Amino acid sequence: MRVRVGVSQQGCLATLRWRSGGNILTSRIAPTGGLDSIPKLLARNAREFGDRPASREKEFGIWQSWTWAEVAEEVNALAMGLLALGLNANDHVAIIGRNRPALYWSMVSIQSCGAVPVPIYQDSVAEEMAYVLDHCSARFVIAEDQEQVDKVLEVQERLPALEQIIYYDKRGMRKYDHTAMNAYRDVQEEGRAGHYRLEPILQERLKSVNYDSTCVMLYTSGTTGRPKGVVLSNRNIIEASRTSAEFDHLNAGDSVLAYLPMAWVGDFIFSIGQCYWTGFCVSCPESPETMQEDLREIGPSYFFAPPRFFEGLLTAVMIRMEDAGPMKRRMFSYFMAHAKKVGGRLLDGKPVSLIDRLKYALGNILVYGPLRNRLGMSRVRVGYTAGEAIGPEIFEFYRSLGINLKQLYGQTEASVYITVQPDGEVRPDTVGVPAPGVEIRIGETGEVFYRSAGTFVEYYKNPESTKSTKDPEGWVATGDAGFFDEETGHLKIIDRAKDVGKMADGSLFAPKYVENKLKFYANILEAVLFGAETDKCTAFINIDMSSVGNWAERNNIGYSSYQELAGHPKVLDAIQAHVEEVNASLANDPMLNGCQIHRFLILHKELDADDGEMTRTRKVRRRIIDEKYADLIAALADGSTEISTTTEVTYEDGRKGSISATLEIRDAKVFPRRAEAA
Amino acid sequence: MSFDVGYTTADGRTIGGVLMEMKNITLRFGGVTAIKNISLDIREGEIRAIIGPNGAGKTSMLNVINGFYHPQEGEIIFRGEHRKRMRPYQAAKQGISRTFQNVALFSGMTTLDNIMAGRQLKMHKNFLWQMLRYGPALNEEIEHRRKVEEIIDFLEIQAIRKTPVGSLPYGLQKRVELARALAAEPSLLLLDEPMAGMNVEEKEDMSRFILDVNDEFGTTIALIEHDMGVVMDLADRVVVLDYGKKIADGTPNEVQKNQDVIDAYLGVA
Amino acid sequence: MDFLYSLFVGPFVDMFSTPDFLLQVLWEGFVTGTLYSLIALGFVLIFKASGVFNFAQGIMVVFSALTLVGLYQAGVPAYLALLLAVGVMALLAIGVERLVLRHMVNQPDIILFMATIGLSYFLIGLGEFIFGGETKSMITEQLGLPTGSTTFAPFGGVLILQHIDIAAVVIAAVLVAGLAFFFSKTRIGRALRAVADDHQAALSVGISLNQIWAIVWFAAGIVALATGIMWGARSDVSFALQIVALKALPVLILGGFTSIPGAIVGGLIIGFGEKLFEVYWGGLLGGGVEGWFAYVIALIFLLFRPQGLFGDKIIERV
Amino acid sequence: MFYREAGQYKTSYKADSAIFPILQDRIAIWFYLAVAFIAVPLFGSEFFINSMMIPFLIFSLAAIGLNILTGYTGQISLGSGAFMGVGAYSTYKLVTIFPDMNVILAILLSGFFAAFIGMIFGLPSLRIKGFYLVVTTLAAQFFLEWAFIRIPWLYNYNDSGAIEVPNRRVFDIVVSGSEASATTRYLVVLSIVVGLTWVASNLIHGRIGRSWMMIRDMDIAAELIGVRPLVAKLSVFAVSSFYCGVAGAMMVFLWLGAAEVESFDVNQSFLILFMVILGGLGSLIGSFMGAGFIWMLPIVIRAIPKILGLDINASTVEHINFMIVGALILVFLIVEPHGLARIWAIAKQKLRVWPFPY
Repeated sequence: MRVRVGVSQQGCLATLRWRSGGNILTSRIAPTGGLDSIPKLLARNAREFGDRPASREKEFGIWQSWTWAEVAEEVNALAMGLLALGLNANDHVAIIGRNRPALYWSMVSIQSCGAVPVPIYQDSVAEEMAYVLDHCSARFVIAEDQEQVDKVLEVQERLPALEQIIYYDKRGMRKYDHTAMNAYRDVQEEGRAGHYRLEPILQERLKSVNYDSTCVMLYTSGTTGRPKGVVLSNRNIIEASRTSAEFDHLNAGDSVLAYLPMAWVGDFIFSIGQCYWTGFCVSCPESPETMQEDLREIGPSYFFAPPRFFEGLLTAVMIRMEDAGPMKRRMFSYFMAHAKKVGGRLLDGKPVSLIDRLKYALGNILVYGPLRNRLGMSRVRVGYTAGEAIGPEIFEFYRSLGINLKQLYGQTEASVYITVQPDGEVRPDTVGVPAPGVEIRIGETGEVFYRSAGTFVEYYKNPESTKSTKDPEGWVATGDAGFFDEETGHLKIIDRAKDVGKMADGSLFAPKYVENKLKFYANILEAVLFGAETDKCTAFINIDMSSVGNWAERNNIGYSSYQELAGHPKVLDAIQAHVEEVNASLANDPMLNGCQIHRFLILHKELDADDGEMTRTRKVRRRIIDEKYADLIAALADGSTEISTTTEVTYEDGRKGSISATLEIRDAKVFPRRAEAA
Repeated sequence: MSFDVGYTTADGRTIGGVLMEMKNITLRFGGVTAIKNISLDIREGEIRAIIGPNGAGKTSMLNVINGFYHPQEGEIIFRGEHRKRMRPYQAAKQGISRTFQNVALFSGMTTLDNIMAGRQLKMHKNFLWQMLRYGPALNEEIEHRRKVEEIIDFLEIQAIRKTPVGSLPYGLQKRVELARALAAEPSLLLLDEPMAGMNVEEKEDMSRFILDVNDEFGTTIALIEHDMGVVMDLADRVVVLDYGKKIADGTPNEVQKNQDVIDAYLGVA
Repeated sequence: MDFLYSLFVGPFVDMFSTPDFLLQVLWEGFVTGTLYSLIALGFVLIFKASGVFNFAQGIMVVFSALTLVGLYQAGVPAYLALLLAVGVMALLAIGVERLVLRHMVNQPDIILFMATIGLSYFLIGLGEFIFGGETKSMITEQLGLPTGSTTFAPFGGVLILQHIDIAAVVIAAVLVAGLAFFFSKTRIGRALRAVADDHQAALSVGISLNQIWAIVWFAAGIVALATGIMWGARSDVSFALQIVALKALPVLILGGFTSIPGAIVGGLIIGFGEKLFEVYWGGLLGGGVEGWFAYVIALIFLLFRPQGLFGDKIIERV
Repeated sequence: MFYREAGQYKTSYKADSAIFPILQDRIAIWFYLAVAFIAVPLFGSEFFINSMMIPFLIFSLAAIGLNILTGYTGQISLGSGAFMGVGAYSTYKLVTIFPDMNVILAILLSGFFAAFIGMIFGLPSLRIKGFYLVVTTLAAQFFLEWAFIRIPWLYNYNDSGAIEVPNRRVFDIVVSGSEASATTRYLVVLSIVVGLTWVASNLIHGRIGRSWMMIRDMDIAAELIGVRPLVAKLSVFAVSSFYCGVAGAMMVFLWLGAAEVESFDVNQSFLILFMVILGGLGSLIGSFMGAGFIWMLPIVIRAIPKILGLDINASTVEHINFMIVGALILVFLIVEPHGLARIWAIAKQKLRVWPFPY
């Protein structure tokens, strides 16, 4: 079954236009003007936007700025300096550090020399760093400061290929042995001084850099096994950047804040790909701690953040508003309620009554505008979140304020873009339509496959993995299971493909998808879904003590422990309502309506890493749960309304004990499967 | 003990010749003698500690060095020049700057202004330009701001740049005070109990900064400190005072073994 | 030449050619000086116990006198009015402590000083609002104070001593003696001295700072009332007196802020000096030098001995 | 709430250390200036201009002068009234000795006389501080008051002992004396006050202003850093007295038209000190607020009974005014020692963080 789904108009057109271009991987010629590499884009920008700012960095109290012409000079100086140090074509050069303009420039310098930049996560421990440096046989390392240099030196003897360390920040570096170590600026000076000799060599090297030469190599963090080096060509990066920039109408007037790890593909696309393609300005914060403040100062027009960032920000907003006076609080909640009603619709350009518009305009003066300002998002024209599912409440909060937050779905191997939400078609529960130039098909197992101009070249020194991920026709397996929503034509991601099972009747069983839906409710901390290979789904619920406890206090419900609160009938009622809402929404889902929760119970204890029920990163250990709570799972399946159980627990001081409880099992309302009816 | 042309420290730094020499200094207030016939030298590039119990005359010693007190007897030779009775601002002009036991920041000003204040002596543009805050005066202001920002960066106090210092926690105030003293680009930096009242973590930070200052700028540092552990880690040479008299002078190791010191100070500490 | 003569020789010739007039001038200076001393005394009381530089002390003099006369004019018998005026000063002391001082603990001295200027303004406004702004005469006779004068004839000349002046000097002496007794012999007095030396120590004795403040302000109020009666009897009662009262400040500079003997000696020096200077040298400068003589003396004095006659040398520490 | 600072980032130290770094503040300042220079002369009544705006501006300037000394350098003075007098009398002498002299120039020149006298009386500040200094400034006050009465040369031996302002033209427009229109005088006063405020702000934000504040906050540390007390203190006395002097000269020449020594007595000094305290020590904007407040208060107090239809005599109003001012000083010192300027700053901060409480 090979289904290509591209229902939305835009997605359809994009795909069609793309297909008329012929074979994806080979026949596409470079875009206009021979702009077939990042160094060439730099040359164009220096020519056309010479006086416009290209990079900014908050340093020494102000936003130090460099124009495109200056950036070109810096990049070339470093490139020549690297040549003087003996950098060969096709060498790998690792870059380690936080977001700083000079480090971004160095990636372009490296490519100009025909070598390959390999940005590395700056928070990796020396061990991980050693693996990556060794795997790509990096000859040169460009490190930001003493801390990173120390990490490299720590594993130096395991890296026979390593020859030179170049550091940017001179602080504390004076007493180091400098026989194989140079300061970034000194290298640049070397390059400038040797300008007459080195310039021709650089020009020669630049000639060999083309659409199919490697632009960057990025190591995927990889949940299993060793990291893999994803080789991305100029074609991948430039095509992905070009189409996405056109999709969101990005231009030289935009501005972004680069604060996400440089080794992450998204940052490379935003801060180098799209930046060099469109010529917009990239600003780097003073330090990770001042990011919020710097965000507010810069006020970017194009912004990206993972869901946890938006979640944290929303919590901070709510906490601060708690301290406001009663009048202000009332005003805030009044206008936020109104925004919830019409804000999203206004943003989508849907009809809204005049009165509501006026009320929203007033709210914009009193609340939304100032709030956007305080969050540093007054000028955000396009905002994205991706990586994991975002809670609909959180997502809609930002949209109702008038911030055009959207979702996208992507991978390193795709040069980010697989699907993306077009303006006016934004939903909290989908990841959008195929990005321009991307073809998508859903495999028999529900796994999502794609191919596009952004599809990676190969995994470095790992032909096996390359082969198993990318087939000869260029289709890449994402490892994620998903389906296209028939109504909207948007892709919905369910879970990792290997975690998705089948119900007895053959319909999909996607526990994580359903659990996430439950966890979006503030009252629910954890949920565990059961039902693979059976005919009815059931669930364990952990309530969120802070949220439910708060609710209990406000409603004068006394309790002394988690267990007592969890067993309270009113709490059960509230949770049941949540479960039923989830069921209702699942019922609308043709693929997943089999996962509706028929029966549930609220666990008498919180799932705990100390008891081995979760990993330290708070992921549920399904196997352990299956064993430990077999009696409860059985009771959920057999239709009993009550179950008494005893569970062993580990206290914080390491002592063991046990708790017993009688748990009420509730039946939740399930809804007719709409797709079946159709 | 005396060195003619410097020495090499345990961690391999080369210490230069004598920067400041005090010979037979005696200081009296009315009938009280605060310092009795003390001689001591400070060498270029070294970290020199002055220790002793309360009331031993340590702070008076610093006050003599930077011209705040005028000793009745003895002479002071700074950079080979015999120093006459001088006012504190003249000492500042010669490149001596200091911090204080009880933080003496300008509490109504921001961190930035406090550190800018440290560059007072390096700014010269006249009243007329200052009135217009234009041209040379503004350029001078900007040029010095740039230098001050380097110090802010060095001491990692970016986040409090525009905070009035009065509202800062004590540890940070001490750091700002160090920044202000550094802003003068001193050739001799006097630190009066730089770590008093700090917690362990703050002490570690401050120690690191002091070492970094000495290392990066080659600044000669004379410091008073109570925490013996800190002194032993930081100082190249230590002088021990007791009741206004010098009872020992030497490397930390030598001083630690000195019986007089053990009796007077270490024993009770 | 003439000028030098009239500066250095003339005045002394005048003095010794009419010694009776010199005595008269000295007496005037002595009485004025006594009154300056009394104002300064009220000031020292407050400064010693609370560290407040009470600019309003001069105004309190006028305010208390105005209250006394105002009450009498409203039909209250003289002695009852005196008693009520004492009560008003007590209320004022409690009010100042409750409404002002209590809320200004730990404020810089200079802020407290400015507060007392504010207090001055308030008292002026209040006094005039209640009793009217016009000049009043002191109820000297009604209070049983002596009037009239006695004439002596020393050196064959004339020396006239007003009885009220004599009374003023006596009352001043009694007040000073009384205060000295109060401070050295009574429990509260000793507590006050303890406060002056060490606030913590006073607290540990079990005396509340607030009470002490109220007491010293009250004591200063009594001194102010006495001064006001005397001064009012010699001239009139109006707020124009405040300018004269301000002269307590130079007196304090001479005597030191914390010394009671200093206040007395300083007052007398200013009193004598001012009269002598005005009478014998004033003509040279066109007269009216009494207005600034005290200040200029204080200024010159400050340049040479900033700690005052009886203060200790200040050693600055860092 | 009206502040939208996102996106207002500084790429140079010049922009970062601007007096008004926030765009909205710059807009507001230009707006106020436009109102003052255009709207007030066009629409303001004679009474409003002559009895409210002109004295408000003049007192603001005097308050700035005292604020530089007291608020920025911590040297308290009760002699500002007398220094205003120095300005007034020296302008009078200048325009009578040089009848052709531009009166505006004379006013500014007289500021230098005041500065000189101020420096002389500032000399004791090198050795003494705090309350002691108060006494020396009082010495200046009483000595100068005496001089204004007893040196007849200063008032050209007039029988009245008062100085009277002759009509003087600048560029053919009468700017001083009885023939000068209120609007003309207002515009001259406004220009001088705006110009000198700008200069004061420049001084305060630069090296010299910092040296003053260093003396204020910690004089010993200041000296150990390299501030020469002599230079810093004498310069601040000179600048402060210059401002008071110019204010005094304008008071007589561009507002009252004639003056006697009472205009410069110790009560005037108190009044200006109150403006500084209420407005806010160490704030230029506060000086304007304080001057406006203290000057407008009696006008308001006088107006209220009229509005209520009550008949209260003038002296009672005066007494009430005294009480209110005195009580306000106390309230402010207790509740907000930094005066109206701090209240304004807090309100502004609230607007900046809106809708958050902090």
